[in-house]
Amino acid sequence: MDMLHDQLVNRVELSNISKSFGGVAALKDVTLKALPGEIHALMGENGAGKSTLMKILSGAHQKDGGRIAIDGEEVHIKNTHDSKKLGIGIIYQEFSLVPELSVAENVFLNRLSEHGVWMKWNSLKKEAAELIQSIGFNINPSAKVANLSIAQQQIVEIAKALSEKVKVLILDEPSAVLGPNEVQKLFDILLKLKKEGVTIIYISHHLSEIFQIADRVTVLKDGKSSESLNVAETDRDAIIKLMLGRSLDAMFPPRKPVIGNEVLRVEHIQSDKVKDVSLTVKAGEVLGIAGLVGSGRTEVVRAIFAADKKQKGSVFLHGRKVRLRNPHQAVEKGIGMVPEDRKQQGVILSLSIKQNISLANLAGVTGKLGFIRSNKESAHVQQLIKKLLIKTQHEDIPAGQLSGGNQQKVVLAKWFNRDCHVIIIDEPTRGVDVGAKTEIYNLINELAGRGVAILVISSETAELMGICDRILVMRDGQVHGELEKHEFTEEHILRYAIGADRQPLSTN
Amino acid sequence: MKSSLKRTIHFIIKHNTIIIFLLMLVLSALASNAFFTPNNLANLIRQVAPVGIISMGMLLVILTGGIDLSVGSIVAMIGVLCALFTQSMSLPLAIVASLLAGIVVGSISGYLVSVQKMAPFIATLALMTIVRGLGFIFSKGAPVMVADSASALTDFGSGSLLGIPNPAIILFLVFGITAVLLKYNIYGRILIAIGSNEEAVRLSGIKVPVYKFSVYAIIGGLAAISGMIGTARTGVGSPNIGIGLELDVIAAVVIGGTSLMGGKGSALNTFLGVLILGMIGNIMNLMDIASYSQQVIKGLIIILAVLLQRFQEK
Amino acid sequence: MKSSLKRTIHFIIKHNTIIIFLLMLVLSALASNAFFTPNNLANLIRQVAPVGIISMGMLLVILTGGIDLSVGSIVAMIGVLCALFTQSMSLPLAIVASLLAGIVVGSISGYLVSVQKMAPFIATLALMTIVRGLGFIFSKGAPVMVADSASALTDFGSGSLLGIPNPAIILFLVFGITAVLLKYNIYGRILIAIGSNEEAVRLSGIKVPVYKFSVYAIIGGLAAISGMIGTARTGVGSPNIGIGLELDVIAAVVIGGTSLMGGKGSALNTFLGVLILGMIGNIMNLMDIASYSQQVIKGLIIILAVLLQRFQEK
Amino acid sequence: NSKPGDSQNQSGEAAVTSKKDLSHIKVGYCTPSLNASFYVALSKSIQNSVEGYGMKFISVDGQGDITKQITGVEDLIAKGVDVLIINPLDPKALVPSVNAAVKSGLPVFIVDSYIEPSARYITSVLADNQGNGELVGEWIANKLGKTKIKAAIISGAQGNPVGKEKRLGFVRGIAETQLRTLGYTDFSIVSQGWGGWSNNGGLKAMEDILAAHPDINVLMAENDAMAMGAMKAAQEAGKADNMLIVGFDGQKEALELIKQGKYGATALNSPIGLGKLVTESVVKYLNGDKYLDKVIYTPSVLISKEEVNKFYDPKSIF
Ligand SMILES: Nc1ncnc2c1ncn2[C@@H]1O[C@H](COP(=O)(O)OP(=O)(O)OP(=O)(O)O)[C@@H](O)[C@H]1O
Ligand SMILES: Nc1ncnc2c1ncn2[C@@H]1O[C@H](COP(=O)(O)OP(=O)(O)OP(=O)(O)O)[C@@H](O)[C@H]1O
Ligand SMILES: [Mg+2]
Ligand SMILES: [Mg+2]
Repeated sequence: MDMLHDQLVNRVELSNISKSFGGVAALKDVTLKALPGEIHALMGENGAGKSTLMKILSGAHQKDGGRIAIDGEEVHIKNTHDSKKLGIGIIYQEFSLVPELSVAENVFLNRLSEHGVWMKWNSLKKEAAELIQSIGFNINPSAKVANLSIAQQQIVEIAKALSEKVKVLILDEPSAVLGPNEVQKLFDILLKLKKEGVTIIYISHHLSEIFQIADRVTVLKDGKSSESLNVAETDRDAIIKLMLGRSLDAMFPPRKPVIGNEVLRVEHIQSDKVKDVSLTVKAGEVLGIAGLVGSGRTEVVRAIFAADKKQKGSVFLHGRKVRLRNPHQAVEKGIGMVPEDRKQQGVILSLSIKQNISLANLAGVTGKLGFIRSNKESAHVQQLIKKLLIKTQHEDIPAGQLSGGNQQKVVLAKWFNRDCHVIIIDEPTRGVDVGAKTEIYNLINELAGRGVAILVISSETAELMGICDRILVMRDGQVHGELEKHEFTEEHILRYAIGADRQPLSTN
Repeated sequence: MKSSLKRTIHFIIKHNTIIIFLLMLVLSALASNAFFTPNNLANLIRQVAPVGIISMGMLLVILTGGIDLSVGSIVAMIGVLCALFTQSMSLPLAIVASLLAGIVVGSISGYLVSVQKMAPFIATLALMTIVRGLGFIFSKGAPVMVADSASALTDFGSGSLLGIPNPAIILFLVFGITAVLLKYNIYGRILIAIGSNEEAVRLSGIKVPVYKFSVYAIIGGLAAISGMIGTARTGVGSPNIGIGLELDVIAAVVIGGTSLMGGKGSALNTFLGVLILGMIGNIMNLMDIASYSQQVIKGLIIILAVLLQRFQEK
Repeated sequence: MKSSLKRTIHFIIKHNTIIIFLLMLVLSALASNAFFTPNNLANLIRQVAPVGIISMGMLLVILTGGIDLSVGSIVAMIGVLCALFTQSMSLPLAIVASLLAGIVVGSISGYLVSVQKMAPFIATLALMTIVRGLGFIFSKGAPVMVADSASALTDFGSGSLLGIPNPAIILFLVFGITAVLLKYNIYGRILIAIGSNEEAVRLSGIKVPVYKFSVYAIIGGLAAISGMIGTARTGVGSPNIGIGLELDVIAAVVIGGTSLMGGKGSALNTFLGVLILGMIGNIMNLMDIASYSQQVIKGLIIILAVLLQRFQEK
Repeated sequence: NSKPGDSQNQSGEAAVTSKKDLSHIKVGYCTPSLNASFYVALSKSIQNSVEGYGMKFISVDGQGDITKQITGVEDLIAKGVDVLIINPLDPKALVPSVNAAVKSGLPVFIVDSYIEPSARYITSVLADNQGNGELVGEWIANKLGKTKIKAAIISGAQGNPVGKEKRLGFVRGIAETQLRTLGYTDFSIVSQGWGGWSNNGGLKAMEDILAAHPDINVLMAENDAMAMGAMKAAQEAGKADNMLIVGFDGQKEALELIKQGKYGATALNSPIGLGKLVTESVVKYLNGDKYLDKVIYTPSVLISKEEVNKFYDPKSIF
């Protein structure tokens, strides 16, 4: 490989790239080189600059300094149009689909205007269907993207990126919203493209994926890049050390559960996507819900929290039936929820860290007539920032300036700030780097230690096995299995999640 | 057979503006014998033409997530300019010049919104004031007569083809073009896409500012056409017409189920919205409802229509 | 010493509406000798009072991402009602009843927006029409005289305290309360949060509909106060005042740097926006600029002010 | 052409009686707007007179917009009225509507405003606005004698032809009177404000006028409402005593102020008289009188403190 590397011309060569946002340096002197037919992993903590670097390559951002060369020739990428002409395709970390358009239009959005002035609906749909099938999925090309599940949307993103002949394909955390099944199919596609000589830059926080598929890996830390390593010649610890600057003792902190009385009981809950789910959580217990994407886990907890209207079923707190009509009532009764979509539902990006953290417990920071007791609030929030190790200079900085992992900690801090009996955490570490993950697990442990009943949803089976005392497995809006700690294995969970007859994703 | 029935039902639910429209139609017919006379129907369609023509432009603007408050003023200013132009140039030239003037005004809004990234509400609000003032300045405050040499214009304004008043024919044309554009043309699809997720469209390499600019230029042109029709009908260009017209146009678009957030809306429903609004006024006049009560009832019907729209979302 | 200079500069950049304000002040003083006379300044502040009082409510509404187009109509209707009430009840009762009526109208908008989830633009547009019609119905189209027994009202309207006209004192009060509310009270913070990310606020267990409802009720009350001031000043309640007032109010708020998307805005800047807008009109009147040109210049200054605001974002 | 002052009487009783039974007749009236009390009173007055003759009255509102007024006329025709009375917002724009109505066999009457002669209407009934303006100007010039006149004008709306007539008449009245009594003219009009015909608008306009021109001694407003608003502003500024305020219309509130000596004078432009007069013309026409004057003026009358008791009626609708 190295020999090859010396002889071949790099497909992508980013040298000494720098970029800052309003005086804050996101990238300083970053270098990355990748060969044709190489799968190159890009890793780093939240906020290390991975997405920024890729956006520079795709023309969504402009670099401040440095040099980009494609196939050995220096190029100037001023906008997304330029990068497309150079054969660079990208799947962004945030969805870049148009919800009100059909799947077919989204797949060909980049080339819509090349098709001429008039829509050729029939051929457009046919081509889209063929393309999606060729990558192993089945989605109705006439469906509106707004009506698709998140996983299906990601597949549309992939199809969109593959709709053009690309020399370079960038994938920014594509697996975060895919189930194991879909991830496997994605890897099959990537390997096929690799054989065709396409260069793939793959961003992920999942180390296992890197070892499964990547040839080489570059790590970003504090806006600087490491040497590229051959994956075959390195190991987890080495990469983690490059990312964090230290090694990680154990991914999952040990925990000695002290389980008390039942706190939350849900009976026969039903909503749009949920068909009859019952569960109980006890004080100090961490209950996990596993399942494939689209199995209805989020809908279950949203119905409990009264964020969505439930159609049937009852909720009991400490054995007593409660009627919850909206999240306000749920919070009043001592339930807290960290939602799955951090940016849309969790943090308020334009508000300060302090204001975000206070939001769930405003009574705690106000005096008479709702006037804010500023000193008390600051002191309180500073304590939480210290305790949760949120990386920031000041509590008055807008939450939007934090990295994803730190934003997630802010949302957790919001509920830490209030005495809750039940805390629901939907995808606690989606898109969070390994270092921050461990810290979040510690926080969950601490909450449980205080006697809080905790309900965790995660798409990462390993995560659930590491932190939960009990795991429910959902499929098609129902609970299909319950596992005690000693029964935890990946296989076990997957078997329940997939069911006897596995079915491909489809719209109807 | 069965599937066609199903499709019909689906169609009606999706376009439930049609239900409101049919309801209004039945109510109107019951309320006044004068309603279903050819004469009154011709009146109705002629009366809604200015709002209708502009509403198609407003639909495009709103689809991109924008709004245009300046159209009423453009109608007035172009009405004045058109009359003035007939006094100094040939009619075809006067028409072209008026149309261009409308497009120029629209383009200024378009520039402020797309390049300067001003909020459409405030950019077009400022232009509403400016253009209204210009209309008064050009006309010296008094209505301007169309030159006698341009009698073809006034003939056109009061004329009709196969019983359909000419302004209505223009309305049908504009409606047809918009409907086709939105359904079968790339341009329309991109507008919807911009209103739905502007950033995604930008990242796809589509020049979003060009499209946003274009919708304001178009609505400027359509407002100019409406202004000319007004002058053609009355024979004078008056600087104080069209006050509040923008609100009628927006109300019509929204009654047609278009979301003010952008990305969602259809030409057919907008057209029905225009007719519904026009019918409200027409039937109340026919029923001798006092002018003040008319305002109250009109407001109530707008609220009702929008509340009914909400079923569509299900 | 240095840090205080730095802070001043930072303050000015953040509140760059101040710069525009000072600029306007200097220009006004240069343009007319009459500007800096106590008499004219009293005029100015008295004239901006109605817009200013309502603008504080509009700020709250816009902070939550809403808008209220009905305020001009509320001013007129309450002006009429207040005059009518003085004819049949004691003055204090008449004032309370008028205030309540304004709050009720605002609450209807609030209900439509927060519970029925109607777009604020269209809900308040419908109410604008309805309330205007009601004003005419209540007054039978003619101005209503304040009863002689309620001369305290008209005395208040034309009176002043320590040289400050009474309407201006109310404006200062409303401004002060709003500023404190937004800066030091949890209510203001929640409004800003709602405007920034409504769903996140809802999921934090805050009753979003209650807050959204409240801002419309407040602006209804403030519009009622403005309406009463109008009646107090002229001694009659006219149903045809306040047409287009909502646009002036919104323009003032936006000139004050408030984002129409919600979540961003300050009371001080809004207040300055009100003064800027008022000065534009005042100084042009002092300079005897023709009314037509005034409209053009006003529109241009709005555009300019908003473009200047953009530096603030940097 | 009937001269101002020589035609109908102002008293309440109907001067014309109908020989025919008119109870099946529907009279349609299109008002320019109902946003001003003058128009409201005019509409009410026409209604009262029309119904007084046993005819049916139907009205539509032009909402201050020519195109809406045209719409309104169309709706009236669709409803099958027998007679049309129009108060046109614009002298030219309504010509096609009028002619279309005439073509379909409807007699059209014009009230309060002008319309082009090319419109084939039966007759138009209006106040002699220029004559009224002259009366007001004459009164001012006589009142101030040798004192230099420094006047400000508050106009209603831009482009309004009635307002233009009034102010031109005002200027003519002053000039003519000064020339007659002094042999020279000595007046200046230092400012024109805009008051939108309303009380409130007059108040605002006056505030700005007084700030820029604190030394004016005459204020002419194109209607009473604006004049009364301006009076408030003058009072607040402490200038009301050194100033003559004049207006138009003869609204009862203005007459009361004239009685109290706070308000100089107003020229009568009574919506009540207009309404009666136009209805009488309609009745004459329907009774077969085909030779009505093309233009009928209401009498021009100046009302100052001396005459006010003759005209003041606290129960009047205007
Ligand atoms: N548009 C922007 N404006 C200001 N700062 C930005 C912007 N985009 C990114 N940043 C900042 O640049 C830094 C790098 O962000 P980037 O999104 O590239 O990180 P990342 O490595 O992709 O993190 P993650 O793993 O969370 O996706 C962060 O500090 C981020 O806050
Ligand atoms: N925006 C949406 N509109 C309509 N249906 C949706 C939407 N989002 C999700 N769904 C549907 O709801 C169901 C569950 O959604 P979702 O994918 O969020 O499940 P989940 O089990 O919570 O998975 P994950 O938490 O991994 O996203 C799916 O069947 C999906 O089709
Ligand atoms: Mg990233
Ligand atoms: Mg989920």
